[in-house]
Amino acid sequence: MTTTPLAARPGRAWWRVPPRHVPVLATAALLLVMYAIGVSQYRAFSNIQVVFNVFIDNGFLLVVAVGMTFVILTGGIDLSVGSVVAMTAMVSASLLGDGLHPALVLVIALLLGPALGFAMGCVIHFFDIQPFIVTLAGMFFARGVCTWISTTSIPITDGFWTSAAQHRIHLGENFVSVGALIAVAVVAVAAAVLAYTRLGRNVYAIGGNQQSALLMGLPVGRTKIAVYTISGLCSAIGGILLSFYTLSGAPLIAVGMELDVIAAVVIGGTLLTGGSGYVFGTLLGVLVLSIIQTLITFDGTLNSWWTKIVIGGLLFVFILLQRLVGIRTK
Amino acid sequence: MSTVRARVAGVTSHRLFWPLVVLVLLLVANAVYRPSFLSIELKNGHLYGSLVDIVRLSAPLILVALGMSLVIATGGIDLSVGAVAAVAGAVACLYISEQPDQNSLGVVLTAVALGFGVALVLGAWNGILVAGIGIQPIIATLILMVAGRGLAQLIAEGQIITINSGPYKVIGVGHLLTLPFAIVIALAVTVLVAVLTRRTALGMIIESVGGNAEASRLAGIRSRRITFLVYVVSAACAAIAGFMMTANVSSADGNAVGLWVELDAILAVVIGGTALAGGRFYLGGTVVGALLIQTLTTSVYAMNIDPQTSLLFKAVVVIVVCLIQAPAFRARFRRRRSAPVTPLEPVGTEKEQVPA
Amino acid sequence: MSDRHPVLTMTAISKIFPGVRALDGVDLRLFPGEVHALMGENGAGKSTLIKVLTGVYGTDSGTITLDGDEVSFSGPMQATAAGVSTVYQEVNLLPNLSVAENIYIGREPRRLGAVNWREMRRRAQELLARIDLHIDVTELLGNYSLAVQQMVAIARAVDIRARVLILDEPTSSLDADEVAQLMRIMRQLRDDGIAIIFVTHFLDQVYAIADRITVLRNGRLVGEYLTSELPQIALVEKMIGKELDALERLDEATSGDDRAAIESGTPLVAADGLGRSGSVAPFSLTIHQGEVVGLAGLLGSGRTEVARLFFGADRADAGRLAVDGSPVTIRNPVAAIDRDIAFCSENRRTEGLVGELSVRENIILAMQAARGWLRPVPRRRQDELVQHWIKALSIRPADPEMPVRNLSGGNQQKVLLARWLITEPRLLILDEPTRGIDIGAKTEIQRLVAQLSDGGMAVLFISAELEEVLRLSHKVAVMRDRQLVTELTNDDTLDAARVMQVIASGSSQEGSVPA
Amino acid sequence: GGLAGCGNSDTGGDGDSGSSGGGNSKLVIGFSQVGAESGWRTANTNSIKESAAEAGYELKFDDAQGKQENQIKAIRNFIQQKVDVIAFSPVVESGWDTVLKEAKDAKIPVILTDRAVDSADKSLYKTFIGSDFVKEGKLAGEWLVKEKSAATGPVNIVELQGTTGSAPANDRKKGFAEAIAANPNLKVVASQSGDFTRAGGKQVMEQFLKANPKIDVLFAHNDDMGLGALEAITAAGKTPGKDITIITIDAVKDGMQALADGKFNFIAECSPLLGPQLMDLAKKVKAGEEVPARVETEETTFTQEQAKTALPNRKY
Ligand SMILES: Nc1ncnc2c1ncn2[C@@H]1O[C@H](COP(=O)(O)OP(=O)(O)OP(=O)(O)O)[C@@H](O)[C@H]1O
Ligand SMILES: Nc1ncnc2c1ncn2[C@@H]1O[C@H](COP(=O)(O)OP(=O)(O)OP(=O)(O)O)[C@@H](O)[C@H]1O
Ligand SMILES: [Mg+2]
Ligand SMILES: [Mg+2]
Repeated sequence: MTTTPLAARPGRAWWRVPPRHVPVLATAALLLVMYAIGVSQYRAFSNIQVVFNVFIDNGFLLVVAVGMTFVILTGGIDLSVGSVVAMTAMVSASLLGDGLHPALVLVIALLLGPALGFAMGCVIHFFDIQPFIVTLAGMFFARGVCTWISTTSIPITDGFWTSAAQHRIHLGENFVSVGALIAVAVVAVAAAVLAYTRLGRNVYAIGGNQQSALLMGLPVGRTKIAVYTISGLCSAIGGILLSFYTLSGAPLIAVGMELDVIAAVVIGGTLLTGGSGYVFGTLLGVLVLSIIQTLITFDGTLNSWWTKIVIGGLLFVFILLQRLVGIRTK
Repeated sequence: MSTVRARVAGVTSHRLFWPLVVLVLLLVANAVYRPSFLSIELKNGHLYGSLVDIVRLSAPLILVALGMSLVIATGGIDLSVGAVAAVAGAVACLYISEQPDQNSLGVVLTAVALGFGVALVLGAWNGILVAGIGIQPIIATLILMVAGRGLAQLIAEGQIITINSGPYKVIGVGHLLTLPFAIVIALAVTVLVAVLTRRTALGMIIESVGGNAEASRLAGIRSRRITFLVYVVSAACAAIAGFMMTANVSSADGNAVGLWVELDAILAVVIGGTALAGGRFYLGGTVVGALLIQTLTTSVYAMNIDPQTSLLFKAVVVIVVCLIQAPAFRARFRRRRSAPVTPLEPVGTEKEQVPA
Repeated sequence: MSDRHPVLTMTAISKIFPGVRALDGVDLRLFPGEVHALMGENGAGKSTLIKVLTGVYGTDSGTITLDGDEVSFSGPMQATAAGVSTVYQEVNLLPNLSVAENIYIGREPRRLGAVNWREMRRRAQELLARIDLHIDVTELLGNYSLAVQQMVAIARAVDIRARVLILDEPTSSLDADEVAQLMRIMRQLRDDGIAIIFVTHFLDQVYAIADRITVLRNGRLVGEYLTSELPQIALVEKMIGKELDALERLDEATSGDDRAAIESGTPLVAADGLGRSGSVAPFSLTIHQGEVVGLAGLLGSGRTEVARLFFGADRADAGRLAVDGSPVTIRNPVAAIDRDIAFCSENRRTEGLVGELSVRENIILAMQAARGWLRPVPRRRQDELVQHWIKALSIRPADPEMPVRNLSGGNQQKVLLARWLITEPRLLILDEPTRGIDIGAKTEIQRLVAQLSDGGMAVLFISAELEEVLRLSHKVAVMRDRQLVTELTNDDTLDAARVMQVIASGSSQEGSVPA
Repeated sequence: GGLAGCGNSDTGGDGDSGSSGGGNSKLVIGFSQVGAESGWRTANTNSIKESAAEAGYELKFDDAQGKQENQIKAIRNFIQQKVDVIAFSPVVESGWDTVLKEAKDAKIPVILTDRAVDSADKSLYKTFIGSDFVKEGKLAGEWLVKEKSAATGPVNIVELQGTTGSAPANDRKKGFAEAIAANPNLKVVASQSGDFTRAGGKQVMEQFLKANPKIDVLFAHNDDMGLGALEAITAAGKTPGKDITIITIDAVKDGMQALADGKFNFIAECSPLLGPQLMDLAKKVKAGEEVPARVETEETTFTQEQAKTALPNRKY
């Protein structure tokens, strides 16, 4: 009798997808469908370069979204990302304008974001204040720094920056930018960190149930501070990529980016309440947003307000299908 | 002596104490910068002064934030309020602008009803997505946040609809018994929502759904219906705010009406003590939060803070508010005081010692 | 024995929550190689003492020494690192992670700095196999029942191989088999010299394994005793602080009604081929007015699922349900409540209470839901009802405005019970209602069930304690592998051994059990 | 292309001369607009669309929703689609070099509209067509200097800026400040951002009025803020246009109406009607003709009298 298996489950065939992977796969499948629609409808959509452009044009978004994924996985939120991106670009541009060595500028710019993230993380953890409000203050602060530095955009003429911006890495007939490669690398590193390090696993644990994680003896505080620092770092990298991308720092750039980023993460299947999601999903989320944008540009007949309505509509259709596919396979 | 201290402790530990302190500090700072800031005069039978401005201007935010409080209490969030306000305002203004007699009360009432109706439909749409289909609230409402703006612009064809309607204007800038009408409306809606939630069981039921949706379902609460309802209420509040904002300037700008009001509203709710995770909500706190935010904005103008640095100023105040409000923060700066404890019933004093 | 040094001492520990003195000068000593039972009524302060020890709460006064050195842990992380491994009262694991991860998170096997998933799975599988838990360790923990989760939590704590192992009511959701497994493991660990603190409300278990007992009452220390020198009755008296006459005759509880009388007439609720694919096979079961039907079975045998189908918590996809003889479809809990069915779910934390709301609000929640939000229960009536049930079930602290999450586990369970009792249902489904409840309150609840059924209420009673089921039920339905295998009438011939046989063999035929 | 072949019959020969090889002889213009943040912008979009339709060109229109990233994306996509000419209104001045180089490599000529870019390499675009924000501010200031030349005491000016950090706000402020420097009596006593909206203008003006007992002049960076401020001024019991001189920029219809009604005193025009000029330039550029590096839109200024005569023919 003691051999009666406790809550034994029917054997699972090897080819069956674990249910928790279904949302991500559904998203990927839908993305392919959308791409196929684009190819069939629009001339030049089938060029591989279109795909590469998606990465070139969304590199910084992708990197920032990766950072946001960490935060959202713990059940938090970081509204400061857009402003930190702008601040990083602004600081880089102005320091470069002052003639500082690019390497030094790079270091300073890459330290600023994580420092702010670290500070926000500490406030959130030690004083037990809701992330929303803390990072909103961080958002005001970073944007304030931008306008405080300058109200006009500052062009970057530094040699290192321009070559990083304009260097093309050719793959056959097509090319990608340095920024795109960095973004892809960040995705890979982040995925590995989440899957294969204690930090990564603790992130999921906190998102699952912070109280339990604490009682299980996991370093909750450290991890929470870490994710905001990581998000700050990703925003800083995103800011650098953006400054490569635009070769300037502008005080009003990336306004409202936090919403795009959060949307990308959530569309990618990450639960806003934390504990479930993948960086790969976030990648898909960014691609979805981007492909919606691309479809609309290729169409080229929508006026301004129809653009918004169609974006909303496509988003809705996508989310609905994603949800339906998810339910069916469950 | 000790009762005085206990009473002081009771006041300072109240949720609203610290936000109110910051609010007062801001007002004092303004008064120091310009003593007439606090003065209120009666001009043409209307109250007139910066304080009145603050309350009047915060009226739309209070409305939006009230609806947002309920949504947040269920553990959701509504990003579409700004867009809904814009659509409602645009519908109303479009209708009025097309009538020959813009000053007729009937026209204005019809316009408001139309705008309100459209907003309810939009709220129901959000409700269906969240409660019916089960889409995460932030995404569900993001759809309308984007598309709704487009809708508002579509209605106005990208132009600013300017109207010239006395009765409609009253909603934004009229007066009732010397008080700005907007304040009266905000007050009325606040009271209505408070009565609706606190004099009935609705408030508790909302908090229950937000606190633990599954447990609530098993207790026989129609969780989905409640969730649906709060999005409709939120849209309704946003619509009234939209009327106010458009009436204020007698024009509907599909792009500018209610821009970023969702963030301000969420901030107001959170400052008021409601947790974003859902559960308990505090309408009074929300109102104070909204007043605080508007005071902050007005202070920037009144103290003529350089627009270049005004965001830094805001950041500092928000940080101060949230730090000072956090018990964990204050605990670090206060010596331990022994809390009043009701002694437990005594236990028999028998203590047997047993050799180990 | 006296030359041994305690591995852990806690001296004069006090802990004050706003308005409640949870601990007041409590001492505790723990020696290596002993099982030390920590006893007390609901709300006596057992869990609080444990949380103070591991640093979840700071103390207001008192000292703790570990191996003679004074320690003060800032949190469970430090405590674990210092060799104190704990299973807290409510299952505190991560439902969003796999079983394997729940066991190893924080101490994952690594290779070249990276988490070695394969190794982790292998070890988890092995570890669980040792306690006879054969489940898919890659599956999310949240997909398993509370009992499985409890076993996983125990496995995790045990595997840490600490010097001090603390188990706060680990057995409350386990059935006899699992309890036996746990006992075996505890003995093994004790023999290895590990010190174990064991909290339970099952006196039998205490006497089966504990070497020493510390009794708390109302946050104060009553005393420390050798198990061998403290008779059961004396222990209970020390726990509740008065002479006991109410407790002794539990067996009286079963009402001696005439079965024929009960079973005449149309059944109150009748399930005919009711089932849900993937959850429980179609079954038929009738419950009459005034009848207590017990559900027996092993963990995961599908008892909870049966209850959920009756209540509409899950939607049945086969069969019919009739109430008072007329067919009904119960799609959701609202429909069930409309038909006067109540369901007290087993997992109070996730499916029962709303932690943030007060005791009062939690108690009136179901009643209020049934009335609709427009008709609030008048405050006066709320206070009456709540006061009545707080007293009747001795919920402590008796403060109706206290957030329910601040109550001790047992008191939370009573709040949940009170919620359903005030709705005066005709069919009351109780899924593990006595879990985590102290012996006094348990008797009270059993008496209540008997009383209610005498008064005409039908009860579907699920409990891991077979004795309890037998004591209360008129009829026992036996579940096995998600099937209802048979119904047994609870007459004089039925005893626990017989039911176990059925559970084991899956048939009611006597003698078909292979020896 | 699903939407490419609108099947328009040939509308005269003027579009054909310079179009690229291949079967399709219709000129294809990719145009990336900033967004639709104001009535001015919508009028600008409409003008371009109408002119393109009139000229029989195919217009690929993209709305960047106020984001530079989106504009860069759109330009990349135009390059992919091998349009004949790319035109865009840059959201910000800097940051275009990379993508413009790509356009140049793809041999697609670029025309800037409305706002300039600050690229050092002027070969990246063919020409710029639009208004000069600095000049608009200057015109406003110069008018004021002339108007108040008789003033002996200090003249208190309040300024309603556009969105902080936006190019028109920066430039108009700059131009205005340069112009009024001519008379030391003219002093800006308060300057705040009203975000280019009526509500913003009103709210800021209310506080200006309370904080400054004596305001002589209001300079608003656009009509909308001025219109909002009007209400605040009226509510404060002052007469706009008399007690307070109001100068704005843009000359949209509502603003012109206010000017004609005597509520505003002066408007410097910033015309959104770039369409016809843009089409003309596009044709020339594609044909390889020389075009001036900078084409300024025909703009003027309006006083109250001029407004009365101009108002009836205002299109937007
Ligand atoms: N976080 C808290 N805030 C306020 N009071 C608390 C808190 N935690 C526990 N208490 C109170 O402390 C007392 C002791 O609770 P504790 O959980 O230690 O009891 P217990 O002995 O474990 O009971 P049970 O057997 O029911 O689990 C109770 O009165 C409880 O209400
Ligand atoms: N094959 C399975 N697939 C998914 N989940 C399973 C499976 N087997 C068991 N479980 C989980 O184990 C639980 C056991 O079922 P159930 O709770 O009905 O049994 P029970 O007899 O009430 O046991 P308990 O005493 O644990 O409550 C289910 O709720 C389910 O979550
Ligand atoms: Mg306990
Ligand atoms: Mg069960």
